[in-house]
Amino acid sequence: MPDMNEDPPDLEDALLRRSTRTAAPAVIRSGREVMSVELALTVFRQMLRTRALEERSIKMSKSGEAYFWIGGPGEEAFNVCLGLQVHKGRGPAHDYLHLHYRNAGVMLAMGMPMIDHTRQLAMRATDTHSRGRNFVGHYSIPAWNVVPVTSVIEVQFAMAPGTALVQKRHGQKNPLEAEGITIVVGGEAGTAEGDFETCLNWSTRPDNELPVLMLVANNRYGISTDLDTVHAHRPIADRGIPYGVRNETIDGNDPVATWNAIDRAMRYCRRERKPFLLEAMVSRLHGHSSSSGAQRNWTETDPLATFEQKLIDFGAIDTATVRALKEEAKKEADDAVVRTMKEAEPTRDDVYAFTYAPSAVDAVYPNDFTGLPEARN
Amino acid sequence: MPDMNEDPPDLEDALLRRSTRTAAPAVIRSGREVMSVELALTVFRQMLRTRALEERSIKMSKSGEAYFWIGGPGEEAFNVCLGLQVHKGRGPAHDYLHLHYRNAGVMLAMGMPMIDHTRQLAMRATDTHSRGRNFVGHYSIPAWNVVPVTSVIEVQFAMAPGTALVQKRHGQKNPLEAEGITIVVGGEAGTAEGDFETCLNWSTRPDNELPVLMLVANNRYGISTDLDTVHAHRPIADRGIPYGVRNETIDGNDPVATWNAIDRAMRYCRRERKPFLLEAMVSRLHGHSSSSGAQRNWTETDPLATFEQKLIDFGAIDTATVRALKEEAKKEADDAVVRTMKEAEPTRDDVYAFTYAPSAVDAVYPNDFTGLPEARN
Amino acid sequence: MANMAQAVRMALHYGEKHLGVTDVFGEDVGPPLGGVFTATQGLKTAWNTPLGERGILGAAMGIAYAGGRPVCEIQFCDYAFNVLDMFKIAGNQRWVGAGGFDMPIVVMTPNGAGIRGSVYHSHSFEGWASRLPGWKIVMPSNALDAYGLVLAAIKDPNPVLVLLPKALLRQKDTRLIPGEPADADELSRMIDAPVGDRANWEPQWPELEDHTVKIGEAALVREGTAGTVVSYGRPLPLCVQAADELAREHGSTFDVIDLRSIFPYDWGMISRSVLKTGRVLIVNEDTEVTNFGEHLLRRVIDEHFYDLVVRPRTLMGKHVPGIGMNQNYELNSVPQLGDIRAALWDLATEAA
Amino acid sequence: MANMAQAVRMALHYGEKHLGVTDVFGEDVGPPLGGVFTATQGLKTAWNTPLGERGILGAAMGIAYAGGRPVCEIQFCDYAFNVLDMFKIAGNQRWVGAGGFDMPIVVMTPNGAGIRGSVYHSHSFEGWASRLPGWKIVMPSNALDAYGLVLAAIKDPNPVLVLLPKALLRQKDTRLIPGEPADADELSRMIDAPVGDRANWEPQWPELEDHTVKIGEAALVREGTAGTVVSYGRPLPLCVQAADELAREHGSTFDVIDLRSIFPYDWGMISRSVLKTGRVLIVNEDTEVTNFGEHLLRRVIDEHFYDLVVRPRTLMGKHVPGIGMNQNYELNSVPQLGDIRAALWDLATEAA
Ligand SMILES: Cc1ncc(C[n+]2csc(CCOP(=O)(O)OP(=O)(O)O)c2C)c(N)n1
Ligand SMILES: Cc1ncc(C[n+]2csc(CCOP(=O)(O)OP(=O)(O)O)c2C)c(N)n1
Ligand SMILES: [Mg+2]
Ligand SMILES: [Mg+2]
Repeated sequence: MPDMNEDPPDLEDALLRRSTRTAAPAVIRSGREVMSVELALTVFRQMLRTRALEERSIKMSKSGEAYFWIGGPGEEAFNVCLGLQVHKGRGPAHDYLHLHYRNAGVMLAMGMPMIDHTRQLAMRATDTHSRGRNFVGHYSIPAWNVVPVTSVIEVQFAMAPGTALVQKRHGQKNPLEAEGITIVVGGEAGTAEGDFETCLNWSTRPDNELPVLMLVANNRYGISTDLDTVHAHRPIADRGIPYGVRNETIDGNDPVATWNAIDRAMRYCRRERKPFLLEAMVSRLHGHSSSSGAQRNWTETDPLATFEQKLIDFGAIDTATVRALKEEAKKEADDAVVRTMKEAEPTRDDVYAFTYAPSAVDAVYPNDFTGLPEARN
Repeated sequence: MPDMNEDPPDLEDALLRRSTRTAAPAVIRSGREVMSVELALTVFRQMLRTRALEERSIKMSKSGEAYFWIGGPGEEAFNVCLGLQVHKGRGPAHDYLHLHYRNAGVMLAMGMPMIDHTRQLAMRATDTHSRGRNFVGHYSIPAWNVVPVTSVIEVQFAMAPGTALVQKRHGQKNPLEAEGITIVVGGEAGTAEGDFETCLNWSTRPDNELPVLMLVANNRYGISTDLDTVHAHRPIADRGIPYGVRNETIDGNDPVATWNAIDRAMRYCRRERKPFLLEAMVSRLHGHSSSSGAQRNWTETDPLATFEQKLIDFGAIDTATVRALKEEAKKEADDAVVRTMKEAEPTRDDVYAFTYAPSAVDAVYPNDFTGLPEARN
Repeated sequence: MANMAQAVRMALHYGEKHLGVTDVFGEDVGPPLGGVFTATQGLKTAWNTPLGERGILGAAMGIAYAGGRPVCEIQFCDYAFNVLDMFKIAGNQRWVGAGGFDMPIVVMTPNGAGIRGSVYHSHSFEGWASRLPGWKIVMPSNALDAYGLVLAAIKDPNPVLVLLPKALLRQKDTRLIPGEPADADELSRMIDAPVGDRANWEPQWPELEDHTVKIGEAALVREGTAGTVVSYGRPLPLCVQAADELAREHGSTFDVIDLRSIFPYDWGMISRSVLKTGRVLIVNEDTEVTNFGEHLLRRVIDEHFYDLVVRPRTLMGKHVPGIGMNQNYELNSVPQLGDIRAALWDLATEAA
Repeated sequence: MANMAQAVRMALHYGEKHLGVTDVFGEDVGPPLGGVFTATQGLKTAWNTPLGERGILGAAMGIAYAGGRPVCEIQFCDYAFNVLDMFKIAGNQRWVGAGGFDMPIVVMTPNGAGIRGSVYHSHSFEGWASRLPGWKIVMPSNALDAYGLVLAAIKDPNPVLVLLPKALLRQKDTRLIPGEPADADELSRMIDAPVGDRANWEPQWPELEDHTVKIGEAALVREGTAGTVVSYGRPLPLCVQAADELAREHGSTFDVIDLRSIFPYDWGMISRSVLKTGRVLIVNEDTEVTNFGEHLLRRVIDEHFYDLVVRPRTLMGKHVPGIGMNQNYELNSVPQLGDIRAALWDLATEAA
């Protein structure tokens, strides 16, 4: 699969690829939730790829190929199930994504090549998200409505109602394009910032409810701070109650439960044009970031390992295939890094670039920022 | 009652004063809530005084004796029932008050002389709250733990957990002084600011619940904006649910209901050392402020008029006494204004005063701010 | 003849009609009030928000990301201080995001003292705003410029902050906005909401025309030789008055520069004037420690130190925690006509 | 021999033990981490807060109102911009409230670039902070001063902001804090939390003594005649290094002033030095538009314009939306040793 890097994942492809298995069951179960084996294998493959990329990323930060690492090992199930269900595209007919800094899995599942991630991590001039300016995982993809991720916790929740408002109106005027929603993702600790509440309030104005899917990836920690020590022992999902916002808390380490919960929540937002608050309990397998060492924490549930075991138990995959897929993913990540490290870094000439969009009504900066105003006439 | 201005209200005094009535009933009822007639008359008298002061204040802003007016006509029942139940004093054994700008009734009920209000309104140097610097109703009374009211909406809710934390600890160390609570008051529109949520969150940290009485005076408007147009049609009190904070919504125009609800809520905070969220539906009888004209709005329920009628209906008071009390209150307010207007205004010499407290470790400003740093040695 | 609030309103109407403005919003911006200074009365796309500056700026950013053209208001600049992080992000997202997304938002907010607004309706914001790279910041001193700068702000695809001097919002201009009826009363009948019930009121907009004041272009409102005064916003008319008085009474004339844009500023005009006069006074009402006027002074020192014939001056607000309600506070902490006149006279008469 | 983070920690311990500090708190300030820079490890009163800067500053203000002595942390100054309104209130409440309540709070926050922190761990805050009347703002450039300034901040009954240069937090001082063991390894064994499980760890505090650096007192760290350099925080050691190099290589000596307090600043020391040398360079890493260094320059112009023998200079960070992650951004937007050295040389050698 040499094209895996560039091509968006394709459900039907995956179906075909797996349909040669004869003895495999038709569905994977988790409690009352069900997922087709074909889909499960697609999810699994994307989770593997995500994990491979994250592990290679951590290595980069330790080897000196990069400096700072932050990401989402432990959130693969959640991220992949989300990414595969996004209505991808540009403009209000498609979904807007206001992401957190642990969403590599969302992007890979949507079809972003790994190198778009490693370029940012290695601070290359070719980094399309930030031209080597921002931390890794701080994506910006206009073609897919992925608005720039910022390190400032929770502000994305204050912006989300804005994109959703335009989407709602767009759908009212264009009934055939009325399913675009706004997806906003954050951690659980961040919900203590007022912006989380702002999102709930602004998405529920009477007669102006907005299609916002609010997602909280609850890994139970903000850096070193245990949620149980700073927050009442109640689900974050309860925060929807005072606004009448539908909500649910799920096991985000279980791809079957997660897929279905996201599917239901998305359908509700798409059709009802109203908000939904979904809290996913997830793991944090390598601590907060490279600042805290990024060592593997073996006490946390590994969603990838448990899903692998489940697929094997169900007879949906065998260990040899798993091994091959892992090798493949690892190679894909290695290749991306090798290519990345050959690319140019930004230079002194880049310092001011992209500050301003060209403007016909600006006498001083008609094109871009060029340093302090100068006498020019 | 020439001393009314200076003396704190005294329940037993009121009891005595009224005890000559022979035919009066023992209690006033409102649904299942009950209040003694003696207390009802005390509340009524303070409501009358508050109304008289507010009406005189509006007149000041229109006559040129003052400029800007803002206040609480329509909130008298709520404010007086609150003020009479405060544990007044200095330091963590007593209640802390983080007030809104419509709480003249709280202060009068606590015993503040009217002139302390009119001095601020008339921007006199004798204004102890702000030396003629701040809008009226922006009280600051160290002796009663009334921390400075600020015009910035909702910030008091972010500060309240701080005073409550000290009170909780103080009570743990001094069991005889373990009933001081923090009272924080705001309008309903302001609850859209994140600080309201901060208060809920910070008051419910596990094993660190704090004795904060959160009060929302819901007059259904933020300046011109109807709550129903910007907020889901649910009680503000519901905001307590996600944190397990006890909460109630009451008719703040009904002194009987209000007194009892505040009593219950306060007792809970005092004894359990935990937060309570109480929402009181109130009226806004003169619009937002003098900026919006301060004209009387006759469509809103007048808590004073309805209580007056109720007391008369119950035979607890007669119209002649009501008239006399009104005259008395009006005169008290007039006298305060007359005295106020004779007092000095701040001068240019006051501009910097009180910026800094004296500090032994400051080489430049050992006493107070004296303009930009100068060469002094 | 429109006042500045009417001018802003007309510009926003022009924006809705011709420039694709999709949303005008903020606290009390929509019906029935149409803004605490009436600047948004009768606008088709105006709506009221919950009370929250973070929601306002956040929504504006989201609307812009999704292709809308929002104009939002912070009711008073005094209440912008809980959302400076989002101002920063609105300003830096394009740079950080390698130019992926534009951020065509306009934020309007009343600025400065002069309306007896006490501590929280008297702040100046330009010093803070000028520290926000990626933003453009404008501040008109008259209604016609307000119209022209709001149009520029709407047209510019970058975040633009329009600071409206509170004390000048009700000042009538002597000039007409293109399309405005010559009779001020007629204008008022057409576009001012009636007192009382407004439920069925609709404005009658005049056929307005384009009039854009380019960002970064100052106006030389008086010409002279005795010195250069650089100002903007509320003190600008006072500078003009002081200069006119000194011209009339003493024959000392001044270049009076209305900067109009705080950032980018018209360095060319300042530079030429300083070269000509060798004497410069910078006037604003913001607090004096780390004041934008000090930046301008630094530019003057950087580039014209040896061209100056006397010490260059600044006249700014005092470093105080606030403007007090009693007028004696404001009179003694914000530059007044007399202060400006004295400073100008001093500048012009100091021996070279 | 302590590094700056250890010095701050020891000062806070001294504060808990001798000065009545009741609370040291913020995001990740308490156990197990003890602060992202270890500055609060092992402290008796340290606790973790919910993630919210408004809650942190609000709680500090409330604690102070109720008689506590709080020290709180904003994890990075980059995250202080959602709570500037409350900073303003903490600074103005005493003035507005006619002196009724003091506000004895200390806010600590890491400041500036130099740790490869990308856009949101590289901000400079002193320009913003200096616009907050009612606050005192200090910024040490070495561990001993950090100890002394934190003690002053705790003792001062007014709000004090302690800006800690991120890039210097791990720098060891050559001098000892009074009471500190002479052996740095011993200190580390005593007060640095172990890697791994810390549940049962307790620090062993040395018997520390008072050492207070008064607010508003700068330090003259080098004396010379060729010019005056005014700086503070992270660039200060670079200024010293540049001055030492020029002294060694060219015999040009400089007064190097470590301001230490941003507000109030030691105008006396600056003034005396400028009078002596007639040449001045002001250096900091904050963005250059409306920069606190421009305020200092304005004071120099106000009072010493005619004493200057050459154009006074500033060397500041570029006006950019952020410091980019790739080092080429920081190297080209924040003053580096070479830039400082060149500016000093230029200052010293310009013909009078
Ligand atoms: C406004 C703000 N305050 C503080 C920080 C520093 N910080 C970065 S990540 C983090 C913890 C976030 O926890 P959570 O929201 O649970 O997300 P997680 O990292 O666990 O995914 C903090 C405090 C920040 N980035 N932004
Ligand atoms: C942070 C902030 N934003 C805006 C304002 C302007 N403002 C003053 S009062 C007010 C409405 C407040 O409504 P509510 O909280 O319901 O209180 P009420 O006046 O009705 O008692 C607004 C928007 C402010 N004072 N502070
Ligand atoms: Mg978390
Ligand atoms: Mg209200």
